[in-house]
Amino acid sequence: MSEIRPLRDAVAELIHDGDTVAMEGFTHLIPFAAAHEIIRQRITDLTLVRMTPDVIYDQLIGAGLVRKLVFSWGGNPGVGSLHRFRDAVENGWPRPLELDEHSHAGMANRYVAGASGLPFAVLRGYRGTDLGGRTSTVSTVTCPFTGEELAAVAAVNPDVTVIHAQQADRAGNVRFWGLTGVQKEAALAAKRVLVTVEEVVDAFEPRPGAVVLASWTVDAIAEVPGGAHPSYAAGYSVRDNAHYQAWDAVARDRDAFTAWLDRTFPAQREGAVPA
Amino acid sequence: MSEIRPLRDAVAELIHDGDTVAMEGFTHLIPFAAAHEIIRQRITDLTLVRMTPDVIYDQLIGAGLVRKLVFSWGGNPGVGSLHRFRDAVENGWPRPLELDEHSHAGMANRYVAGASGLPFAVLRGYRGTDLGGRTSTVSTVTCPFTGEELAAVAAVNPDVTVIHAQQADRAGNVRFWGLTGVQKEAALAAKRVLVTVEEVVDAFEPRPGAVVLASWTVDAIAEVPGGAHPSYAAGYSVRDNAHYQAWDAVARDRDAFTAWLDRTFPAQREGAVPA
Amino acid sequence: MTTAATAPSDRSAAPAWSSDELMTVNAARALAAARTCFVGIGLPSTAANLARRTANPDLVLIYESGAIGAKPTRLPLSIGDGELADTADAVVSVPEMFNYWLQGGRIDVGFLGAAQLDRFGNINTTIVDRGPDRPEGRLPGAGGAPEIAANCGEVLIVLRHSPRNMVAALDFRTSVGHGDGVGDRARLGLRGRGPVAVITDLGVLRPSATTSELELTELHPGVTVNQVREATGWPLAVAPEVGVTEPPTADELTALRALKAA
Amino acid sequence: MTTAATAPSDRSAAPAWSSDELMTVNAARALAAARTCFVGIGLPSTAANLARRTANPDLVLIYESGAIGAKPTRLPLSIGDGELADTADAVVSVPEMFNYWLQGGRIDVGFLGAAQLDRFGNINTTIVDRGPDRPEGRLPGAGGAPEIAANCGEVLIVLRHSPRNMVAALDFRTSVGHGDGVGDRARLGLRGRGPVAVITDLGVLRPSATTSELELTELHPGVTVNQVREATGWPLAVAPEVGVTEPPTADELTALRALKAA
Repeated sequence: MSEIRPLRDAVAELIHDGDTVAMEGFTHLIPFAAAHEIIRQRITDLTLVRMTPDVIYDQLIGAGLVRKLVFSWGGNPGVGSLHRFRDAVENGWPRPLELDEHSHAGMANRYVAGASGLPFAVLRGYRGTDLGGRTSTVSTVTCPFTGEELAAVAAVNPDVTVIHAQQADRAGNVRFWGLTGVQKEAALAAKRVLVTVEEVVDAFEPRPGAVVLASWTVDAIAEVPGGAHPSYAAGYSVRDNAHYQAWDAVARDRDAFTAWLDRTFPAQREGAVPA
Repeated sequence: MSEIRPLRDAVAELIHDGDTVAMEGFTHLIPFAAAHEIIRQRITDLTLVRMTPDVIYDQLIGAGLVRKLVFSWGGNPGVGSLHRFRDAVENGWPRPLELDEHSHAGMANRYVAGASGLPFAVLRGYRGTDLGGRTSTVSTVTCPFTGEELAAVAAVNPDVTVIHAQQADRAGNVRFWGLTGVQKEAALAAKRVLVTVEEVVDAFEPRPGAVVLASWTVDAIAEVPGGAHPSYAAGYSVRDNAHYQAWDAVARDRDAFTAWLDRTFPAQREGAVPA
Repeated sequence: MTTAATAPSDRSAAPAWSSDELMTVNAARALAAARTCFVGIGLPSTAANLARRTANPDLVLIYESGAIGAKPTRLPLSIGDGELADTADAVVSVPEMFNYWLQGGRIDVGFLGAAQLDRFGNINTTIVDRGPDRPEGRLPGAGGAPEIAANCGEVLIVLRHSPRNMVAALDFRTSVGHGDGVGDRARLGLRGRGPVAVITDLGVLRPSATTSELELTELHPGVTVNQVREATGWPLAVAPEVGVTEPPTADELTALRALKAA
Repeated sequence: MTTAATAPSDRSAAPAWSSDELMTVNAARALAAARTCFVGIGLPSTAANLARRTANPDLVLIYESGAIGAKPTRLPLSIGDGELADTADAVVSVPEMFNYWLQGGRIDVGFLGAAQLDRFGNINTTIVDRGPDRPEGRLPGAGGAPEIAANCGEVLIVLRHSPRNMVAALDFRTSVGHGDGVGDRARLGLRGRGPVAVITDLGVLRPSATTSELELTELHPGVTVNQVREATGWPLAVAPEVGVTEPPTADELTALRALKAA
């Protein structure tokens, strides 16, 4: 049964060093505030799972908290590269980054299998590509009816899934709408679920296209207005495309990134001597 | 691209003798009017697919139009037996009825596989039961990652799927809400799709929980207000439970059923001598 | 339980409750500790709705038609009545219900009826031998039961006690209880604990911890062990200590009767 | 095409269009007969949105973020901008998009970009050899491309022509075009026809019916075969007859520029 509580406490209780964490939201509703709280608390050695690592994981990777990345498309959407991701993969800075790399269809089905209590999912994918040669989580199965060979992907079951939603009600039910992505599957696949929300309302008004997660499927809810910025929450904000574009310059350079980190999370460097 | 047309023409064009036809709707939105049009046109030798055959298929079976039934629960919900179904299976009246019998989970996943362009689906089911011994559409697959053995069910891809929806718009998009069952999957699994609707509207108003089928996924739409009776269309009607209860007496007796058939579809018996 | 004594002591009047009411009230009580219940139609639905009005107001009712957290004001006739969707916390598609919710292992208690039950709690709802002419008399079939029995945390079964229902050998095994005995569920890869109680109009049977065979553990008030033996189609195991269920309380009976009248 | 002649004849002025505009306009034209298009972000999205404003107003745009029938009024920066959902006929989850819509074989045309392309239309968007220090220079990775390339009815590819992009051997095969040559798609069980055209800023390549190798079939106005050969990292096959694409019309240019300015 979900509890409504401060973000700091929820992150501290639910996310631990070494956890496998999925922070989902397909361009829309990306839980940036929760990721920043992870940086603030220096929770580390994480295996991060996300279809599109996006700027949110670029920041966590650059902060040195990530051991392994499970993903399917690692760019800054509409802008270009994720430079911190590239620097970690290509140069091991600030630490080496292990990859488990898939296609979108494969990742989506890995979450579906996880949410469905199955060890794997079947899809038409990967055939003829080099993707399967680099991961142990793609294999094949043969259809027992037609003899056709299809791709199999291993289920993903994160220790924790974190999502951002527009609303929770007082009973702790969660609701999000617009582009709803793979969040329902990511939440239902996880052992623990943390949801940040734009607001807590007394009761939900009818809302087309809304996905509801009943309170008994969620562990903690934190009210964090704007918690998806620079991503957005339909009905509350619009995507801050300028911020995404500006991130390119910040992330491209290690010094610029480190300065951003120091500026944004001063507490973690409090022991450092001022330059 | 869907066309809005009279039910008689749509049924005549889309449904043929010998077809495999799925008429879905999980208690809610059952397309009775379309089934009655099939009886009126004496389209026969059908293989009918439906999770819950319900009174709609009891009528088609009793009318002698059905060669084979693919299903998972053949009762009159909340009332008792489907007597025409039982009579066909137990006594071959009015003709023998071949069965392909599954569980709900299996049938739902057979539609999912059909909609997904896959030859089969995987589930945790059937293990230890006698169900698999009576059908060729259940088998097993072994997870390539864990070695666990799971059930596999063959995809269902009907020649035609028929559903009832609350609304179509002028562009031929279809929308239904409330308990939406397995209709999206049944429609997307089929080669041809016929939708009866309560009404055609100029444009859809926002509506929570609505499933939309784009016009290019539907072949024909027929405006048939009340076309789900004695099932119902949320927002337009309520389930006629009394009618379901009364059906028990009609269907229990061959003569009573035949009288109902004669009374309801007089044209098909027009050559008969009045009693 | 404070008011219950008034009823059974009034022996001169008609029985204060029916045997079906005894069964339903005890089935509802069995849901006192559950968070979520996957509800079949008929007796299970009546018992689960009664539980929400008595022993467990927060019980989350889940219907296979897609309604999660339904709060019907009257008993639905079918698992797809409109009120289930109108009062639900969430409505999902049927494939999602079976894959993400049931198979996903999210449901504490599955509540099933049965046409035939055997000593290991296996269920038949498919075909029954109706004699030489009709060796395969039809029942409705499996519905959601095989996967409810396989995937819920535990299973409650409610049915009327008779030698026709409680049989030595099923004519067809639709849903697995404890299979062929202890350890069989694990061998089959079934994840839930399986049937933990069979609640009938005569009493309650529970699987033995050592054999998984059902044994009589409780009688309803006024019922004898011999009555239960005679109504059971196999040589019934009886627990060393057989309890007696609490009589229905006035609150329980009032709630049940209101529910059925609505 | 009525107004096009005014532009190219005006040779004294600055070029009436850029090579990128040539590429985009021709990519949009390639969608004239499609009903549904699965749209990647960047050049494909620009071309598909231009097609909706020119050659094919009824074109159904499908974005992997879940928007079916999106009608954005301006070019989205990402595939998940809010306007895509706001203007869509239907919004579905990402798993549904990939399973029911793409894998279900419902999409006529998949529109892809590429970092590296080989002579059989295979695509690399994963890693590139950036020299001895960085043999595995990172690109964003696969995204939706492998299954778009496998499951759409046909595939259009749009990219800028250079020896760095059009390579003799991919550093990584992310998505399959025609594999190792004719018949390879069928052997791999890939259901769509694969790439039918590669539209660049210099011209158009199409697979040979006999070998599936890409050959130059059209040049953009003012471009020579030699220019294309020099910009191609393998010995380029040239069709027996090489056509010249129609210059952009004034309507096309106006629509494209309005789209990019919005």
